[in-house]
Amino acid sequence: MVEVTLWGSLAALADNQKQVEVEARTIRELFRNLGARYPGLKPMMENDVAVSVNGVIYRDQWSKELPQDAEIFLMRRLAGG
Amino acid sequence: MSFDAKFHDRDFKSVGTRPLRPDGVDKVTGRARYGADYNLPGQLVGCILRSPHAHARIVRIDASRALALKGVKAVVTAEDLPDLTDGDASLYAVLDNCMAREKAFYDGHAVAAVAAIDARVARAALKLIDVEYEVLPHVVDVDAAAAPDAPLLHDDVFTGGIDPAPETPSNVANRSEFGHGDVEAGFAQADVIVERSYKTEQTHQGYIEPHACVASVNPDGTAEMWVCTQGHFVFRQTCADLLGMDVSKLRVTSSEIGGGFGGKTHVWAEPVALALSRKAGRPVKLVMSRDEVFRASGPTSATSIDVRIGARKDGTITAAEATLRYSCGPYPDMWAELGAMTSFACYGLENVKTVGFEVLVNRPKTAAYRAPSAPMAAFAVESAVDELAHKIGMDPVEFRIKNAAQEGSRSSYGPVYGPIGIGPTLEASRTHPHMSAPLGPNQGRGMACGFWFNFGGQTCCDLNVAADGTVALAVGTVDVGGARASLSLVAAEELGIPYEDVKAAVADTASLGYNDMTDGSRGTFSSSMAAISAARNAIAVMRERAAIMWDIPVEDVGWEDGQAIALGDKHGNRPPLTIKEIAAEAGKTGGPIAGHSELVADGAGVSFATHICDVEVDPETGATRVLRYTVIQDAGKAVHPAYVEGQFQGGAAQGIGWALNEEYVYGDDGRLQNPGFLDYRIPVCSDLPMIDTQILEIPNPNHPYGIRGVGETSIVPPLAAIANAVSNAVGVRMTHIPMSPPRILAALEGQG
Amino acid sequence: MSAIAVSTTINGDDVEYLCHAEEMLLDVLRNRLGLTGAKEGCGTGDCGACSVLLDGRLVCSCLVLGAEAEGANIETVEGMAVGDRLHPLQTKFIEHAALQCGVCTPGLLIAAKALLAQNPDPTEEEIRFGLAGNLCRCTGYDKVVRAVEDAAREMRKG
Amino acid sequence: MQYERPNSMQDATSLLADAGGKAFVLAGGTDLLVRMRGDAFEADLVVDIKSIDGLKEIRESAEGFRIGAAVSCAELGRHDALRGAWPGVVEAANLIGSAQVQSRCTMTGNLCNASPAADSVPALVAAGARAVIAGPDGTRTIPVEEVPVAPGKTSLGKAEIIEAILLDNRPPRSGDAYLRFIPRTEMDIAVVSAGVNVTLDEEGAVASARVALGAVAPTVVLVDAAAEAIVGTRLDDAALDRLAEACTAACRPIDDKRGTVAFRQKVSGVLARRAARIAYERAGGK
Repeated sequence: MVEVTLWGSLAALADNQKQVEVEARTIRELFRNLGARYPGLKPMMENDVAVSVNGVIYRDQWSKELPQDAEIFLMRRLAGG
Repeated sequence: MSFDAKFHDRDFKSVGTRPLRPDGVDKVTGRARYGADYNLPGQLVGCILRSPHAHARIVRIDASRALALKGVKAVVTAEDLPDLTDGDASLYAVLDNCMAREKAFYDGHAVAAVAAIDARVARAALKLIDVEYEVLPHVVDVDAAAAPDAPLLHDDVFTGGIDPAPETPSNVANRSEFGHGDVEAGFAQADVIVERSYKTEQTHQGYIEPHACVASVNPDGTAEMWVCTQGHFVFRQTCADLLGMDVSKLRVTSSEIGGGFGGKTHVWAEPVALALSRKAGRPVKLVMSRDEVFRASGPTSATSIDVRIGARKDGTITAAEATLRYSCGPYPDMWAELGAMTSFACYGLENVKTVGFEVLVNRPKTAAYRAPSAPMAAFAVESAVDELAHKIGMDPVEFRIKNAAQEGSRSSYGPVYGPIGIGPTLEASRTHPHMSAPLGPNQGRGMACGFWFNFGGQTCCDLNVAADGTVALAVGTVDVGGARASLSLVAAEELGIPYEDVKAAVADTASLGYNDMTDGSRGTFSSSMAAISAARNAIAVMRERAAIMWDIPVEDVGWEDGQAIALGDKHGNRPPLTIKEIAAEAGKTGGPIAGHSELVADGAGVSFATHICDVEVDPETGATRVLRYTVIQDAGKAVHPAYVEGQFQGGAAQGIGWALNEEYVYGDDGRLQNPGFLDYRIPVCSDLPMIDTQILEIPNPNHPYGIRGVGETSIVPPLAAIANAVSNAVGVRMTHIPMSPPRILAALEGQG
Repeated sequence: MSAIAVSTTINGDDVEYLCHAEEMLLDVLRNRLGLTGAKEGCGTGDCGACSVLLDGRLVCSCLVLGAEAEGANIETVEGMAVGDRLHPLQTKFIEHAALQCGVCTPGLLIAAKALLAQNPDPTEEEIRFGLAGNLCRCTGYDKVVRAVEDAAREMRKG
Repeated sequence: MQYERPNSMQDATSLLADAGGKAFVLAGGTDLLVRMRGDAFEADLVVDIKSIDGLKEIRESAEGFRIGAAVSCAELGRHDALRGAWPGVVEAANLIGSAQVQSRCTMTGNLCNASPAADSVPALVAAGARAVIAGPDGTRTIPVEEVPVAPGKTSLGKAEIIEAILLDNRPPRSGDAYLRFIPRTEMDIAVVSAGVNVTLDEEGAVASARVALGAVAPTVVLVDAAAEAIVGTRLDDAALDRLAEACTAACRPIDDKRGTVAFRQKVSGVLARRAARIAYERAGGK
């Protein structure tokens, strides 16, 4: 079980839940289980989100393992110049 | 093969030196080919017809007169780019931006395009396309657009991120919020509070090369495109999606790119060129004019930002709050959200809250511009921070050092920081000679900090060892500013061979796996990681080949300084096998030698900079001259320091232009008044001083060499650094960017 | 509408071309003669990327009619190097990392050559004003100015 | 479009007289060719005057200087005698555009483009320059301030061409100066500008003066009140204050993308004051 903060505008897509507990060992599982619970988040998680795990931001590495005590933020994927 | 991306300290031989770039001679002799420098046999010239109205319903388009003109081969409208986006709102926005469908949303919005035998005929044909518009009320100002009575761009956009969901449509597309702690409780503890509102005008990336492409679609569904882009793989995907093509049948080659700064991360004319080629059955070359570049591509957001910061007399910030309204152009996006994330990222704060509002306006679709959204937020926050320091009587550097985020601080956008460089850049500014240099009358010094995320992403590269032991490195990230030199250095370093023996090139989309764009300061960070991985894979192959040549187990073969060595005592005193010797035998030991890699380069690590600036203001005219400028930034590890300095200097120069003169000026009719380099005033050579740089190297723990992205952060501090310098020079606090002479003079007279 | 026949010298070679009356020299060089070193950055004389020498004078080729070049002597970036020997400005631009994207570089090199022909020992300020007609968006001009200073030094040594 | 490059002024004016559609004179082309790129612009005939005898010459005589219409501004800057006599005019002409533009642009073209912000025109007006106009019926000479009548419009007839600008020789103790305000250091159009021309008496007081302002009205403004404010003075602060006030009062500017009414009003006085000081010093005043 990991605790995830839904950040920025994402909470609005998840019944305004800012903190949720999810059973997940990897980013892929996190997305799968979050999507099942909050279908509104699903399209977002295809391409438009990034995950911060203990301060390091992951955009694509869905196999990244999530330490169970990790601090995890789900945020909008960033644009760059 | 798993790749260990962790940083390991080492003594570098190649990395950190300043060799000549591999594409240098091509670029000084005029041989380098940019977007418009390519031609195909039988090619037509494409031109785009653009809306003269800021907001209008397209009632009818009649191209029959244009099609009747001799030499015209095709006309396309939105009908030729049907909606294949399948509910993907952001892709639909790209489609609608490339070719207006029901409404033209801004002056310059494409409504039709023509392909003809030459530019003269194409331009004449544009005048023969009859478009009937129903002109609608428009709004271009970000605050006016957010007002409840503003003309609506869309009647189906309701502000997101608000509970309960609103029932009336609005130009405010979304609300986002970040922060932690209790800001009101924090303000209650403050001895001094600064509260101000700021505005920044819309600017353009201002790359010197206009968008250009040559598209060639064959009747069998295969296609090629030559284009100036920051990401040819992304362009391929987007164009294939929009045109319903098989992705791998569209081969995209990135030309040399004449500047991008985020503006060439988005498609504009490329899908149109493909549609024209598909319809005409011939290659089509489409090159934007400068006027089109300004009217229809790339600008950043105009913003309106309220900031409130409180501190105790001892200099501790107790609470900080910002409300940010960013213009998005006609389509919902996340520019304010980015601004809200970056606002207070330099500081370790107990109580912080930022709220972003995305605002739709009748201006071109906002595009990424170097550290997108961060410079405006930094302008507002760093101006307020400076004012607060003055109010409590503390040196602005000391005040910032006292409040700077550190390893373990919770960032204002959420996560807890690892090792970061804000403190060291501030410490370096404190002792920099610039800080203590004398100032004359009407002169002032300002400083400011800046933050940007940086990111990595999908990356792929190939490293091929030729028969003579030289190495060709094929990368998939477009080289926007010297990356081929840096990546050659990294490959040479890892292989243990001289830089001169490596030549890096950017491969086309048919020759390499998918690569994300060169954006987010990721080019050198990500592709160097891929190059290291590919080199390690090639070394593994070469160790196997050496084992065959020596007829010993591969476990007994090591790799050192570009040669295979036999490990241990049992193989006698064999002289090492050099890469040249191994390569020469490749055909007899198993075939060509190559190292491949595909990876997701994550862990780019955040980036910080501190800038110091001296200005002189003419109190009678409001003219500001930048006298001295210093950039201090953390690079993790500077691979090719000359090009790292170049990034620092270039970002600072763009920031100086933004701070002082650059802005989109709209008339009451909603039309852009200054779509050219005459009146959109980017800095010229005589406007600037030398720009001093100081590179700090705090290794990124998530890169084998400790490399961080360096491309973007340098544009973040200048707006505030210059505003603070102006304030110190003549005593007026400037809250509106650009600080053009009329604005400064008005402020001086106003206080007067 | 008939085309105009023009005879010129370009980079020392006799060149003849046909152009339309309203066609700019830049378009002639790029589209008719394959000399794509000069770039179009603005088409209005504001960026200098299309700089060439016309009878020894620095001009924006986007603001010269192709027809005006009758009998003229034109020098472009393609003619700066002599054989395989780069011009000192070209060498110094590479050495000083005075280019990033490089699209403004051909124009800057031509403008710098014109400047040094008039003033072999310019001050930093003279270089900055001499190159003010050439926009560069990548470098902030710092390394460009240093490269020109260094090239001037070398050229004075002869 | 037809391109012609006549060798004589007579041929040139005939071409213009016979032209059926829209005809334009081309010298440096730095304004005309920019306009030609615009979608709305159409030309049937362009007459290039650079091959006409004498038009690329600066002739010096007992009366003064005759500057051919096709003389580039860069050449003006290289003419020592002209620069010595009329430094303000030459520096104004040399402020137009970049080195690239300088190689091509001409003062006559700057005048005929009829922009209120033209850099050389306030200096020429202050200098009392005259324009020699050739036409089918011979030549006539008029003060330069009578050439532009509105933004983009001149008083020239259909087949008329300015062939030269005349600048008189200077009496002793004379000086002129031109200053403009631009947001950058180069490459901009003047937001406001001022040209001042003075001749001093033997005691060093201003005997006569002309003050002209650019970019503050539809055409360049000759401000008599500003000149009167400094005549008889040695440019003491009070005189300069009156000069600046007169300039500010003479402005009829607009708000546009380059500046505001308030800015132009204020800065016209600032520039006139600074230009007057330079002109005065050049005239030998102390």
